[in-house]
Amino acid sequence: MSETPTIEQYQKYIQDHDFHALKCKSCGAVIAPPKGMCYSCGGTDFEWTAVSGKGKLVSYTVIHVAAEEFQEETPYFVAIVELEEGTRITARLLGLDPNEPEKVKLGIPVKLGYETGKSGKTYIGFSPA
Amino acid sequence: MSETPTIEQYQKYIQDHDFHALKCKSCGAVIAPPKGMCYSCGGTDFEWTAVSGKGKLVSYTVIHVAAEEFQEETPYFVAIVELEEGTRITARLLGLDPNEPEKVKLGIPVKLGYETGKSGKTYIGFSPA
Amino acid sequence: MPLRETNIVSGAQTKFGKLEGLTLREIFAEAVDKATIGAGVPKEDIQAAFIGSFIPEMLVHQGHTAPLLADYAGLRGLPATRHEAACASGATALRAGIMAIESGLYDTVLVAAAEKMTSVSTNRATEALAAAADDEFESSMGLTFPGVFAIAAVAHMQEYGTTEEDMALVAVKAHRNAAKNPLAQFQKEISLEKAMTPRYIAWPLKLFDCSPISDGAAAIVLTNNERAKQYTDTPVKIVGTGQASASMNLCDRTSLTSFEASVRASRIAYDMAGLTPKDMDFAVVHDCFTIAEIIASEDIGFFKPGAGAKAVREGVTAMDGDKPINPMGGLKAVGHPVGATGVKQAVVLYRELIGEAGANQVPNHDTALMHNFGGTGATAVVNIMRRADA
Amino acid sequence: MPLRETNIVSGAQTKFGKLEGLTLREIFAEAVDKATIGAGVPKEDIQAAFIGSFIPEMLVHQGHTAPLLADYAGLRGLPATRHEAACASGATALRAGIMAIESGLYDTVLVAAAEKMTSVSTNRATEALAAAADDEFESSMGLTFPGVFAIAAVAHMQEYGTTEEDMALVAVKAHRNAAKNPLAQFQKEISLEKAMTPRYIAWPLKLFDCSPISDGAAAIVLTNNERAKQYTDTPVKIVGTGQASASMNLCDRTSLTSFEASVRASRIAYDMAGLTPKDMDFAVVHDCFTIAEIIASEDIGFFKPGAGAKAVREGVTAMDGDKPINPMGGLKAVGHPVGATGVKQAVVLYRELIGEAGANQVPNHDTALMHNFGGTGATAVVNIMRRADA
Ligand SMILES: [Zn+2]
Ligand SMILES: [Zn+2]
Repeated sequence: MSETPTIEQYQKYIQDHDFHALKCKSCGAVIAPPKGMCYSCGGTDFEWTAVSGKGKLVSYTVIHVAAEEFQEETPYFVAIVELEEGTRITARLLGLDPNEPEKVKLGIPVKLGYETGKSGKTYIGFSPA
Repeated sequence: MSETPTIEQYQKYIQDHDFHALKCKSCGAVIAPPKGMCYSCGGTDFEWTAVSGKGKLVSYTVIHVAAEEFQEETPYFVAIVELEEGTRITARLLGLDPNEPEKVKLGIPVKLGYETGKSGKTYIGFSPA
Repeated sequence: MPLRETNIVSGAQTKFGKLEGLTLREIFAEAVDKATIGAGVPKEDIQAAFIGSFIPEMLVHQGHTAPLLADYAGLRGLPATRHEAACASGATALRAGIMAIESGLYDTVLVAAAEKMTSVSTNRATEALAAAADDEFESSMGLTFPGVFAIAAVAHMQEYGTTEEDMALVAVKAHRNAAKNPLAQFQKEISLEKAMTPRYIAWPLKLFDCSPISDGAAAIVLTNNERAKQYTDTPVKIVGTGQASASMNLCDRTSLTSFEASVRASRIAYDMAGLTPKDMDFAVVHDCFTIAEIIASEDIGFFKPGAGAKAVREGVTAMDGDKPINPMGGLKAVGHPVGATGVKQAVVLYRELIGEAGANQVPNHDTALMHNFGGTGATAVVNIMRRADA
Repeated sequence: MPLRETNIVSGAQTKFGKLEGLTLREIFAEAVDKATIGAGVPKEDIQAAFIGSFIPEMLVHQGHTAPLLADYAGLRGLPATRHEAACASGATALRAGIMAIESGLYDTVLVAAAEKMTSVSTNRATEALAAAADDEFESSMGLTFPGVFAIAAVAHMQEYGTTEEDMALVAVKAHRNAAKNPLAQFQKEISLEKAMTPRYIAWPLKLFDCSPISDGAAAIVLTNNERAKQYTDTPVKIVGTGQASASMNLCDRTSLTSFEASVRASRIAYDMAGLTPKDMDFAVVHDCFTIAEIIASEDIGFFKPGAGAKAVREGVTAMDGDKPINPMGGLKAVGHPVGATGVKQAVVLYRELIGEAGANQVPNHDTALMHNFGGTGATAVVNIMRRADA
């Protein structure tokens, strides 16, 4: 059991600033966030894999009205990024001004980083590469 | 709308130490807690009615493990009481020792009162008549 | 093969909006009373109740809602089950009712749904709604419900040139239709300028792109062919039904400019009904956000991918257009008591199809489609309905 | 008329208990994998998923759970709906699956259920469970879930002379059976003395009268007659199903010593199956509390009102008795991940009926009954199952 990737460990890697994705043992597909079954081949055996951290910006928003826990952090970017390895993840956008969202261009290359919110929680983030 | 009995008003009556039940305008059945339809005749028109406050103890328990909000009040009695008017309600039991629950007898006459919990909320309660 | 046995014989909704001083069960009972005793269907004829509600646990601290609501509404003892699929809760309850009738297990059933949202703060409601997204991978990083649709909007704008003004025009149309609907939360037209007020909820979505927080309930009665005529001369048949899901995470979807579950659910419903988008006289779609109506109008095949905004601009989806969409005002202006919406959509179809939609009556009303979706499109339900005499 | 088309062709559960380090979706996927690929049913054959879960909103802050769970378990895109009826959530999902098959809309469906309870404190879990009672009129005055059953116990003791020791004997039997069940939360026998330890939860119910807080999931596959044989030589037919409700408030019930919804649901199921309690070889009943098993054994007609305690004392309900009840250990000792329980009960019936219950196998196993109820008896579901070759 202990080698099987779990969601708990996935989240812990992020908190430790050491992002890992799952890799399907059958077909090699890189998957994040975790799934119980590989979309590509139906496999259910996974292992951890590091990623290059390179990706491109697919889409994004700027949150102004949030759940209580996050209201203090507004406005903030949330984006979808496609990693070089093919999988897409939801993350914060870093190093850009949330008050000028229209200046952000889709498709720009981004690189993986981390941001610690006012709540003390660490999020994955991407900044322009 | 304002004369139609509402649950909000039912609860308010209790907070004001002025318990009222619903009375079916079609058949006269006394109903508490509120229902949208009379069990006896299917009527849906109700008005408020005062009750004598006399009843008898149908069954009870003593709560030791409660939701957080109530844990401080444990141990406390919760009972089902049948009012003289025929309807049964859930209420606290007052004036009895929750550490000696086996001494309480089912069927004893009880009379309506109120108790204010540590939370500041007022409950309907019944004590031996 | 079209569904054989399912008829709607009555449908009603409460007013939507802030229903001050009324609890969930009282609102629910009002809709049930209107759709049963108020419509000539005795409550004793109802054999089972299928109930939609999204998140009463967090909004009014109540689970196990089906027997509670059924009992309060005078349906004591019946099998009563709650169905939850976020904003599609109502339509999944409806599908359970359809299967109950088609299976022959029941002759006459109630499908009803309710939500009480205005008793908590906006932030708390936002938090409750966020439970419709993926808590581990979306909500936990502060992504909100409007935020997900904003991400889809940005992708749609980039790919097809849809503009903030196009979205605002959806809101203008919604308010125009709702202005004539006495059960709507907002009964006032708004100008394009007002709809464009830059009060961002999740950029580029502004206040007027978002459906409001509402209380409300709706109910319909379904019965089989044998019984339908005893309640009405104009039953409405549900001829096709489709449901599909998609990954909860938007990031796992193939496309951001189309909701794949909507496409799949509508294809299944059309196939079952043996009909095509051309056969639809109008549609009620899930416009929780203005962009959602534009995308839905494409996903259900009314317009080609990317052509939804143009259809709005040209008035094709207006009440007097070729393909009216949300003729009574949609979620945007009528209100969106989340779990109740799917059943309310069925009520709208029913009233329009039988020609009793009053000032909101569409001219052609033989056949129509409802599209309800849950959360950020992870659940979609499409039903196709037809007047029995059409 | 008995149900015609519904066959169970596989069934599996995870271990129940504190499943450390695993989230709701991971537990769910484990049960699904065991019941599909692990049992020779390809996931591609599954056409829809009916999912039970009671209160993930409060326990893991997640609503809209059906597509989330289905997607994680590799069932992407399928219609996936969540069914909620407190502790009967699992059985209401099962009934939705039954209607899906009987309606002919689907050939093969998955019914699965899961709950993750141990990630919150006991008080918080108590609060979540209290959402199964009436918030306005019961929970809001501090009545708890065990408290309601305690009130029923006091009435039963008064009316029929049932004793605290009788209740404790139910716990002793549960632990004795579970000791042989490797998937049980507690796999250790307990003495009568230990079961009588006066640690009151809600007097007169003590710690050992109560089912524990658990994590777990269960899944079964239903298919129609045409397809059943392609998966197994020994399908189990669901021949009767009944569901009923009662008022949520205990105070509104006619009787405190019997749960009227259980009586009504079992009567409907027996009538549909054309069978009587005498025809049942064993039963799995909802023993959330020891008194609940005693009352259920009367409500399903195995024993006369008031005779349930005597049956326990005399060993009639033991594994080697005339009418074994909860032969694998029940909720009490196997665990009670609330929403999952109803589906787990179906798994137990399936395994016992096909003779694959291992050390927990009952000797006679042609026909059996499952009884699942929700909250404090406001929902009850009874299903009667029979080996297809019996
Ligand atoms: Zn693979
Ligand atoms: Zn009356």
